[in-house]
Amino acid sequence: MNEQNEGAPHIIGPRVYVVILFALLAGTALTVAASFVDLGAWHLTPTLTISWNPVVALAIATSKAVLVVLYFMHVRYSSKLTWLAIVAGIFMFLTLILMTLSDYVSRAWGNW
Amino acid sequence: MSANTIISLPDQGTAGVPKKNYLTQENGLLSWLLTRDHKRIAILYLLTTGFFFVIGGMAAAIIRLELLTPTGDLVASDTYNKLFSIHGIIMVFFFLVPIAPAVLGNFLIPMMIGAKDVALPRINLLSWYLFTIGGCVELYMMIVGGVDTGWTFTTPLSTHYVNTNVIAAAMGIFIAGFSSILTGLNFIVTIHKMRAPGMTWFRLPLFIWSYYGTSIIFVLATPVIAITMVLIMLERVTGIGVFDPAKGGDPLLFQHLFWFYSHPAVYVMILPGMGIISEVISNFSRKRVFGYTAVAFSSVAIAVFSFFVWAHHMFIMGISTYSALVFSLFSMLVAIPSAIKVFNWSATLYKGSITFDTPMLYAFGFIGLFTIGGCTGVMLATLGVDIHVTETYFIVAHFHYVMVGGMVSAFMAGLHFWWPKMTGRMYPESLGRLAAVILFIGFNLTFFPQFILGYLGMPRRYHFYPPEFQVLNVFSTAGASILAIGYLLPVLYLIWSLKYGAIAGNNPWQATGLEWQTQSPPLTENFTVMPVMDHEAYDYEWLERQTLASQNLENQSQANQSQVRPKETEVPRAG
Amino acid sequence: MNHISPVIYQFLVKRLTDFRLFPPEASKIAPQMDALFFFILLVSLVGLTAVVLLVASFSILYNRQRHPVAVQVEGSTLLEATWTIIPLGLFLMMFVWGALIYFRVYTPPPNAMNIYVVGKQWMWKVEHSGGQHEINALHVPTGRAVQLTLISEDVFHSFSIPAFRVKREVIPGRYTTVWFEATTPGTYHLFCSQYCGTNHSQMTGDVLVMTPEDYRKWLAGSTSGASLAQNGERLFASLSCAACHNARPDARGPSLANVYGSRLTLANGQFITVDEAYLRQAILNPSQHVTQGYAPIMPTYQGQISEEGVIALVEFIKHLDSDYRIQQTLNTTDLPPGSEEKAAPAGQAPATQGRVKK
Amino acid sequence: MPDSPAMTHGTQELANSADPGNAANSAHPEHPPYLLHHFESAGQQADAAGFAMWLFLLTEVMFFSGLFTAYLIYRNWYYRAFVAGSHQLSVVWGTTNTAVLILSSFTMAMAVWCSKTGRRRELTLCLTLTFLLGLGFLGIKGIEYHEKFEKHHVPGRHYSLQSFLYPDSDAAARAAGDRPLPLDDARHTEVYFSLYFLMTGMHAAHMVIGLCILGFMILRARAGAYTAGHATFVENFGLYWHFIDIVWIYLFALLYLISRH
Repeated sequence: MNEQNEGAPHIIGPRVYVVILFALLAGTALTVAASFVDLGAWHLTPTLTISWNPVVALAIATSKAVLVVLYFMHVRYSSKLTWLAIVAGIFMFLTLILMTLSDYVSRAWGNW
Repeated sequence: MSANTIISLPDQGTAGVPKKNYLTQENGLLSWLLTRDHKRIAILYLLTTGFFFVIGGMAAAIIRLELLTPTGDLVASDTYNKLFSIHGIIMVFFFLVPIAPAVLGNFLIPMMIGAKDVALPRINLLSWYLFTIGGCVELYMMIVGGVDTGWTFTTPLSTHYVNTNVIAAAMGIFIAGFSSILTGLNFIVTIHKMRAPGMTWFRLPLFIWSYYGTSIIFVLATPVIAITMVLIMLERVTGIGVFDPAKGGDPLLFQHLFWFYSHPAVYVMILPGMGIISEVISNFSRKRVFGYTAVAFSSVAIAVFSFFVWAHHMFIMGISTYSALVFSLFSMLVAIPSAIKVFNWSATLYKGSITFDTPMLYAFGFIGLFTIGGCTGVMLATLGVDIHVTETYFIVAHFHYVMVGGMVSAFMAGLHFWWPKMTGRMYPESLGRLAAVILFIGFNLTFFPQFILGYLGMPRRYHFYPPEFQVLNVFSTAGASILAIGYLLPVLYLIWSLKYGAIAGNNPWQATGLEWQTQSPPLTENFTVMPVMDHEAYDYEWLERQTLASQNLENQSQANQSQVRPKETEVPRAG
Repeated sequence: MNHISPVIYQFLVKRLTDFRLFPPEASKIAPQMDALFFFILLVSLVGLTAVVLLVASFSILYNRQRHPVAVQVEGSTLLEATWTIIPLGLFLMMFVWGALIYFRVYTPPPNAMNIYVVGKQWMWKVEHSGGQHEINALHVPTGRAVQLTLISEDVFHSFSIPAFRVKREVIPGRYTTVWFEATTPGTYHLFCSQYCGTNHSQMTGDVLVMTPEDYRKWLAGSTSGASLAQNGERLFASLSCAACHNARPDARGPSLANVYGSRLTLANGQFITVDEAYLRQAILNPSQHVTQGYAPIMPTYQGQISEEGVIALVEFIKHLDSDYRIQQTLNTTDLPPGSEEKAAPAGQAPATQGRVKK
Repeated sequence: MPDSPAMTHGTQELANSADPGNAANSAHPEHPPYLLHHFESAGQQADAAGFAMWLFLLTEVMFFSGLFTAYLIYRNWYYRAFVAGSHQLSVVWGTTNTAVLILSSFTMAMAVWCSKTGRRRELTLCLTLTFLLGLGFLGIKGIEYHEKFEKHHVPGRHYSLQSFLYPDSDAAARAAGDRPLPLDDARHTEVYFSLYFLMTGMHAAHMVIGLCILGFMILRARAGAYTAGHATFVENFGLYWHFIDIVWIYLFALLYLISRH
């Protein structure tokens, strides 16, 4: 039951790290560049509009975070338990945010 | 290595508590303050939480005395508000939350899973220090004048309208919060990584399952109260406006963040109790818990679902009605695993062989009180009824039924059940039973009238109240004095038993858990030989077979003294 | 008896006379809520009895003397399913039933008469639209839906009338509403049930339910001179609101006639239905709620008008049904006192417009 | 630095489990000196420490999630104020800081690799570089904070609405082409700056704690503590450092880049 990945420790070498470093720097440049361009908005319904800029910014940030987690933090080669911990973290994070927002979004007093 | 190496018989014949045990291993104050032994840390927690219980209890006593009359005769309104705030803060954050996890969990989890210690012993000690420091900050807060926000710190009252020591109170909770986080983290790692060979997930005692659920809540919910307390402190100090409606902040956001922790925290206060009750009921009916898997999963289900229900504290507070629907539905769902547990405990008794020792009486009390608490919880989760009964004495009665009636009964059951393991001595049985009955009667007398008061509409935290509520309040106060005896009596006889109690032996209850297969009080390292789990949890037939086998072997070896004993039959005895 | 002990005497005689175990049902919703409560109570009692019976009978049948050796029973999926599904079904029933009542309590009917309540540490200020002010008291007639629009000036309070089974949090910075229809004349408790500071327990009052007849008399006898809407009109004029909201073709602000209840298109393309909460927000946070076609030039009035002032303005705008009235305010900055119809039945929404129009 | 006690000590424990000085004094070949008495094997010990670190990061996620929730709500309520507020931040400094932090994450990852492969000198170098980059990040943050302080953009009694009511008087607002905000909108910029200081402040507090531990680690690394086959501590600290990096990646996108077009 003890998930032991010590038997064959997967050591990621510097080459991977350098690639990831440049990917992250490129991502940073991209996200800054994207913020200076108006990417428009998606008028879903008359009351709900999704503008693309924050979506793109968050998407880039998330892919950067995923790279860091997978390679710098070695999660790609980690045990299932580590994955479970991460998934639990993301899940609770989203629970707090989304369930709180469920209140704010559906309040009928006009701030949204 | 066969399992019977870890078996030892109740050696009632041999006189005295084993000389070498975790209590006597080292001496001196420093050996306690710097200990990394989970059992000693449990004892430290027992002493500190006991101390805070006395403080919280005294506040409660003055509150109940004050409520004897409808006008504020005993204390001023200001003092009254400080009293119930202190009662709430101390009892919730410094008694109920740590009591079961930190005392019984620390003592038992490593032993139950067959480990020498928790995974991170130094962190364990650190969390006791954080808890104590947090408690000292609260004591400081009380000395310099107390706080009068209630334990819920409602904004903007707490941030802009009171001038009592909110910052100290919040700081104490913040620090103690990290104690909870580290305890929970430690337990999860221990349960995952430190189990003895053969101890698969479904051989774990149900105690461990419920503590696992508790730990999940500790780890995931407590950080949110930490940041909320930081926000409260900063809002008071620097005047940022995150919760201040005057600056555009939303005070309801505070409620969301606060209850995101504080509702799951309620399950922190009851889940461990459920684990204790599972052990006790199984042991005193000599039966495996009915529907082991269902009970195990219901613990985890309660822990997970508890995160989706927090806004049921805010149904009338102006949250969106649609959102209230969602939260009410989830609140209904979280009641189901609790119902499953209650029915399974009842069914465990079926065809058992039941004895009515003190822990069992407390367990019965727990089932009754918890069922009442749970049913009234369903009333509160029902959107319509909640409007009328929330913020009244109904809710006060409800959560006291769950947390005090439920959790404290369960804790007392656990304390009595494992007292022989902790100290090596038995408590006086008849006094124990008497105390259990007094507690049950006193509790119901105190809090049942409050249900009626609540439905009549008496709001909570009222210093003055309309005179027609006096009769019920007098009943409640009278009950509280009986309840106080129910608390005081065990304290006295448990202390008495430390010196004069009968010698318990290793396994006075003939229980199956690994913690009983070692000497009492245990050695610092818990087991002399690494235990191996080769049977299911609560396998009383296994225990009987082992007992018989050991007896036979003992007889044999007594018959032919000259023969060398086979290795497997070695019984680890006190050093 | 009196000579034995005054305390005991008082306790026995005085307290036991008004001792009760169940609150009066004085509103239309109260019996409905009690029905649900008793249903849950019944289910709970059945459940509790079942558990107690099981535990007690097993304790008797299978105690150590009678049943020395336990028989191991592993568990039963069928039983687990039973006691999962039956409670689930019952809980869902309670959920649906409760939700129906919840929506009923918090959705005022359109014809309800509106009473404003301002909570502050530690008193309730009640404002009837006829201009009647009350402190820590609320007069309502029987047989009429009464909508309360609640707001707090400082901290959270909670407006609770146990006899009506209604309660609503009173929040700073936002209107909340609750409604009821009283059925039985009498005096009932009014509590603040959310802890709000030192004198929380003295923030109480009386709800006086009167027959419509008595209520009309009370209204006539306790008016302060000007109705809420008229006070609002005065404020409207003195704040020079009509400088922009003057309904002229070149006006800088939108016309406010008949705006209440209409569906507005905002500058950001969203739609919004104009209610009291919106009107309040539009006065205090105007740039958040700019009407389409207008520039965000309206200054905020936050910190300049009290909550009562906002209520008066809201009430004025609510009852504004023609541009003529606004243009009048340009000329008359003050109204001659005593010119309004006293004792107009407050809250009768259609009728009040007549009042404003003189 | 509200969570400093737990943080420092929390990581300390993981440090100590790798600390040869405190280990059981067993000379048995199966018992390396760093193995604590209650573990059966070094693998179990490393596993437990690693898992504990991940759980700790989980609590950190929840710690920040409260702030992110607040951010999300107020950003939607007071979008214009948030835009105007974010225009007061310097994208140049922000981007530089992001790059600095990513670089420090890279050197930290390299440090873990050095520790695992037993390169003592390179490990010390990598840790020192990480330390310097972290210090650089805080320095830049300090410059930015100072600027806010000068312009009275720190929420509280001295908060000034000047830059938002009269953007022409403010270089940053002029550069972004801001139009004057109405008073009620302008007031809500205080909410933005409250969140800005809270979020970056919490992040900076984590950095400071991290730097303290890093300093301690550099000393121990020079003594060869982490290159003798037991890299758990460096690894776990690496996880913490990368987590800080991830938080910043989001903070940068959310606070600096709200609307630049």
